[in-house]
Formats: sequence, C-alpha cells, structure tokens
Amino acid sequence: MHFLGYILISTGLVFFLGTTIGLLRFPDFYTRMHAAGKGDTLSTVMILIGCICLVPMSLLLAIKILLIINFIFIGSPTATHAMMDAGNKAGATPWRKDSK
Amino acid sequence: MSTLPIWQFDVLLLILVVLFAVVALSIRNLMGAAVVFGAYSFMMCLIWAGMGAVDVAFTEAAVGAGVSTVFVVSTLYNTGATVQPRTGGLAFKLFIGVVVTIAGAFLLSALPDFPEWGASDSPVNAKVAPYYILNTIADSHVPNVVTSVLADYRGFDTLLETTVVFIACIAIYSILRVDKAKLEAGEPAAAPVPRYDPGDSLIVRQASRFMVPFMQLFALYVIAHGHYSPGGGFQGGVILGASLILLAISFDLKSLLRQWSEKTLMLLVAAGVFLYAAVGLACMFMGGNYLDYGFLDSILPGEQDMARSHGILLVEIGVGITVMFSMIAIHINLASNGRFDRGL
Amino acid sequence: MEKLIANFNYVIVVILMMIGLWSMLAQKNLIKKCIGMAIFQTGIILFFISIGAKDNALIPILTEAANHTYPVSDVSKVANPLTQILMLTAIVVGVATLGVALALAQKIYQQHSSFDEDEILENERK
Amino acid sequence: MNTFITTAGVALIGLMLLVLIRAIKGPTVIDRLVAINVIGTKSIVLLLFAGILFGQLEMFVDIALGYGLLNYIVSIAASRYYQHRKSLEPEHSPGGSSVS
Repeated sequence: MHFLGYILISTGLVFFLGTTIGLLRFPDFYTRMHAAGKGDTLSTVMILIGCICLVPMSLLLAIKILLIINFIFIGSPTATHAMMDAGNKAGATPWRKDSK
Repeated sequence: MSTLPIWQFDVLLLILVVLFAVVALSIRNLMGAAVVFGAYSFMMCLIWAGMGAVDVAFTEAAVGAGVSTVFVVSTLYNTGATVQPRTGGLAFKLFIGVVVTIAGAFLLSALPDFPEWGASDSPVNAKVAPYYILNTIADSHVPNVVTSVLADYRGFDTLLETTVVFIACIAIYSILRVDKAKLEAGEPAAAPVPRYDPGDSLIVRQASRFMVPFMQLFALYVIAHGHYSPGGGFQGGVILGASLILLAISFDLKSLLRQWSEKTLMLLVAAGVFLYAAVGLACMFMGGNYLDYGFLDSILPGEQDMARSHGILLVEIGVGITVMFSMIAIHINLASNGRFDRGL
Repeated sequence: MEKLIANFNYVIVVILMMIGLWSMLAQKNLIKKCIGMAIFQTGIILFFISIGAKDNALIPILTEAANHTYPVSDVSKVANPLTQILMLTAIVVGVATLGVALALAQKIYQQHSSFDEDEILENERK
Repeated sequence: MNTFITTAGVALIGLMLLVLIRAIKGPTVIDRLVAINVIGTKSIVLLLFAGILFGQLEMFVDIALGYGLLNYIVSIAASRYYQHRKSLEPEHSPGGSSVS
C-alpha cells in the first residue's frame, strides 16, 4: 500500500512537470489551456489518492479527501471550460504553423 | 528557525510571496494584477498553514479564493479601465523608493532586538497566551483554543470587529447606492433583459448548481464544528457568502436579487450583530458581566462550562450571519454599480 | 548575517511593508493603490503570525488522539492562539475595508472616468 | 515518509515558481489566469502535505476541502468579465462605464 502511495505521488509530480513545461513552451493560449486543464487535474487527483494510500488515516478522513477529489473533478474542468469560452469570445487568436 | 515543523516550506513560500507581490504590482493590465493578487493570497494561506495557524489559513482561503478577487474584478467590470496608461514621473517613483528604503532600513536596524523566529519564551508567547491554552477545556469544553479565545475570552474584540464589517457594509451602501427612480428619469429605459444571458454557458450553470448546496452544507458544518476543528463564524460566513456570489456570477445578479431583496439583506446584516449583542445583554440580565456566557446555564443545557460552549456557538452564528450577508451586499453593490439591477 | 537568517521572517515582513508602502505612495493608479494596501496589511499579519509560531509546536487545537496535546503538559508545544485570533478577524475586516476602498474608486471613476490620480486632479481643477 | 513528503512539497513549490513565469510573461490576461488556476489547485495538495508533516491531517483537510470548493470562483468571475467585455486588450478609453 505504501509502495503504491509513493508511485502515485511521484507519477503525479511527473504529470505536473509536464503541465509546467507545456504551460511554458506551448505557443498560444489554446494549447497552453490544453496542457493546464488536463495535466493539472490529473496530477492533483493522483497525488491526493497517493496521500490516501501513503498515510494511515481513518475512514472519515479518506472520505473527505475523496470529496476533495470529487470537487476538483467538477470544478477544475468547469473553470477550464469557462476560461476557454472567454478566450474564444474575447478573440484570442490560435497559433498557426505559418504565423511565425 | 530550523526546527519549525516545516521550515523548508516556510522559507521557500516566504520568498515566493515577495515575488508574487512584486509581480502583482508590476503588471500593467489591471485585470492581470487582480488575478495575480488572488494567487498572492493563496501563498499567504499556505504560509499560515505552515506556521500552525490553521484558523487564519482557513479564513484566508475562504476570503482569497472566494471574495476578495471577485470584488476587484467586479470593480474593473463596472469601470472601463483595463490598462494602466504608461505614465512618466520616474524621478518621483525613485524618490518615493528612496524614502521607503530608508524607512525599511530603520525597521531592519531594530532586527537584533526581536525575539528569534520560533522562540517559545518571547514576551508574546509567555504572558497571557499560556493561560488560554491551559484553561480552555476546563472553562468552556472547547478544544479549539482559537475559537474559545475569539468568542469567549476576548468576546468584546470580536463584537467590535463584527460591527466594523457591518459599518463597512453600510459605508459601501452610502457611497455607491443610487436611487433607481432618479436614475430612470435621466436615462432611457433599458432594454428588457432575457431571463438568462444566451451568451453564457450551460456547463458553468449546471456545475454551479451542483456545487452550491455542497458549499452551503460545508459552511454550516464549519460554523457548527468550529469548536473541534478549524472554523467558526468568520470562515463559514465567508463561504456561505461566496456560494451565493458564485450563483450570482454564474446565473445572473437578477436571480439572486429575486431571492434576497435589498431590505432583507440589510436587515439580516444587522440581525447578526444584534444576535451577538443580545447574547451579551442576556448574560447581563442573568446576573453576570456582559458576554459572560457562564451565567446562561439556566436557559442553555448543561452546567456552566457547557453553557459557555453553547454561548460561543450562538455568538458564532451571529458572526456568520453578519459576515455572509455583508459579503453578498458588498458584492451586489460593487457588481451592479449600486443600481441593483444587473452586473457581473 | 546569522542573525539575519534566524530572523528571516522579519526581513520578509519589512520587505512586504516596503512594497506596499511604495505602491501606495508612488503608484498613480487607484486599483494598484488598493492592492498595495492589501499587501501592506498582509505584511503586518505575517508579523503577528510569525511571532506566535513556536519551534516544534502543534496547531492550537487540543486533541486527545495520536498527537496528545491534551492534557497540556508543555505550553511551548502549542502555537500561540492569541495572535492568531487577532489576525483572523483582521483578515475579514481587511476584505470589508478593501470593499470600501474599491467602492470609493468606483465612485471616483463615475465622476472622472479615470483611475489615474493626475487625470483626476486635472479634472478637479477645471 | 516525512522526508519523501517534504521533498515532494519542495518540488511542487519549485514547479509553482516555474508556473509563475507564465503568469509574469503571459501576453494576455487569460494566460495569467490559467497559470493562477494551476497554482490554486496545487495549493490544495500543499495544504494536505503540510497536514501530513504536522501529523494532524484531520485538521488541515477541512481547509483543503474549502479550497477545493471555492477554487474556481475566480476563474468563472474573470471569464464572465471577458464574455461580456469581448475584447482581450482594449485600449484605454475614457467614459466607458456602461454595463454591457
């Protein structure tokens, strides 16, 4: 069980590293959003599940962390969608191969 | 310092927080500055959690994530200014910089006289605080020392702080509120607004509709369980206010105002402070001092110590009501520019 | 230098207060002034919280479970609750006063349609 | 276990610093908003780590839960702003105080 926790937290950190690199290196708003929206939610969920596996805790505490995961699963994509919508309406131009 | 429980986090976060402050002030676009300022308060929340101040961290989490950035955004929404124009006056800024640096140098020169970071025998930690820690369970059965100091030992303080929130709410009313009748005489009548703006998204509305009940339930838990875990009236009130602000943002300000009219809001803001003061007065009528809940034992269940615990709960509910409705009233005023029709 | 590192928190407090004060005095934009005010305020809150922090201390919620802070045997193992409650209320009051400042800025914008201090003063003189 | 959690937390803070670079550079506000949203989600994880290191996770999980519930309000508010204003970097125009 502990072993699983270590693996999950490490994998979560790797995904977050991917998010960070994507956020820094991608050329335009939409692609950055893609990196941030997916990698961020996934890495957070993985680290939280890793915490449940790693730390000995009561059932109530585990349920609370699962609730946090649930709310992140609803809230974070909603925020991503809202921001994407806003960027689209506000006129963020997508990157093209020949734009640079 | 190296023995603070998580000093590695603390040191890194303290450096990060200065970076955030500089970034928030150097961004020229006001909206960007507001957004980075929100992240600044996230960092502050982490720092307070790292120093063991869980209740403060909770308050900062609720305030920073829920309301303060929304206030700035709604101000920007109602004014057209988005980009700060590039102004000259570099000499002036440098002059102020020199003045501020001198002031800071004076403060830093007093540094050797301060107690070390983490010293447990410094004057702050040695005089009155140990009394609270040692006696809270015997006096009032409240394991969360912060709650018992907040509402019982230093109840006057909290009463006046709640009053300050109430007064700030009234001040915003008197600054921004405009008379609708006077306004409509001057302006042409606005076009009828559709029930929902067709521009907004169904996904956001449904997600908010799903989240808001959980938020309110959680806020009630925070208020009621504040005796045993971090939480209390301030935190729960801010979360309750933030849940209704979320409804107002994701649906429409109109749909919020349909449920909570202006009059109800202001009555409830006052009712919270009144509840707090009335509990104090009740103690006086029962023969004790003002806010001495132990004397309420004949009307509240339990002995004197349990009566103090219940008195704290009553007071926290009063604080929660005031904070919740004043946050909502401030948001409505700022978002609709004092017109109470529609806004952010 | 050692003193400086042992008192690192005070250095950050002073830097935050300097940033806030500089922004309140030198920035011409009212919104930036409001943000500077909030930063100044967090500097002060940080001062209070960090003098209440203790080495090896647990949070000021007494529990009988695994971490045994109750019955209290050693007061220095529990962080100082007093500074925490003072700052807890200060945060909520701070957001209310931020609201008042923003409301004033909004009203000024209605009159002068600008957040810039110089433009507002020029408008006043006219 | 505590060493691992501390290392993971320090790594998270370091990656947050990299995300901050996007918040500094971000050509438009929406880019900054994406970066800030990522930082906010990672704050939840750091709060849980702090709880594990203090050994009192049951006290810190409430804060994290509150964060998980409230984290996306700012994103939605800012995106509403852009949905109604409909321009990403407008010029400074005096007298634009009308509500859309």
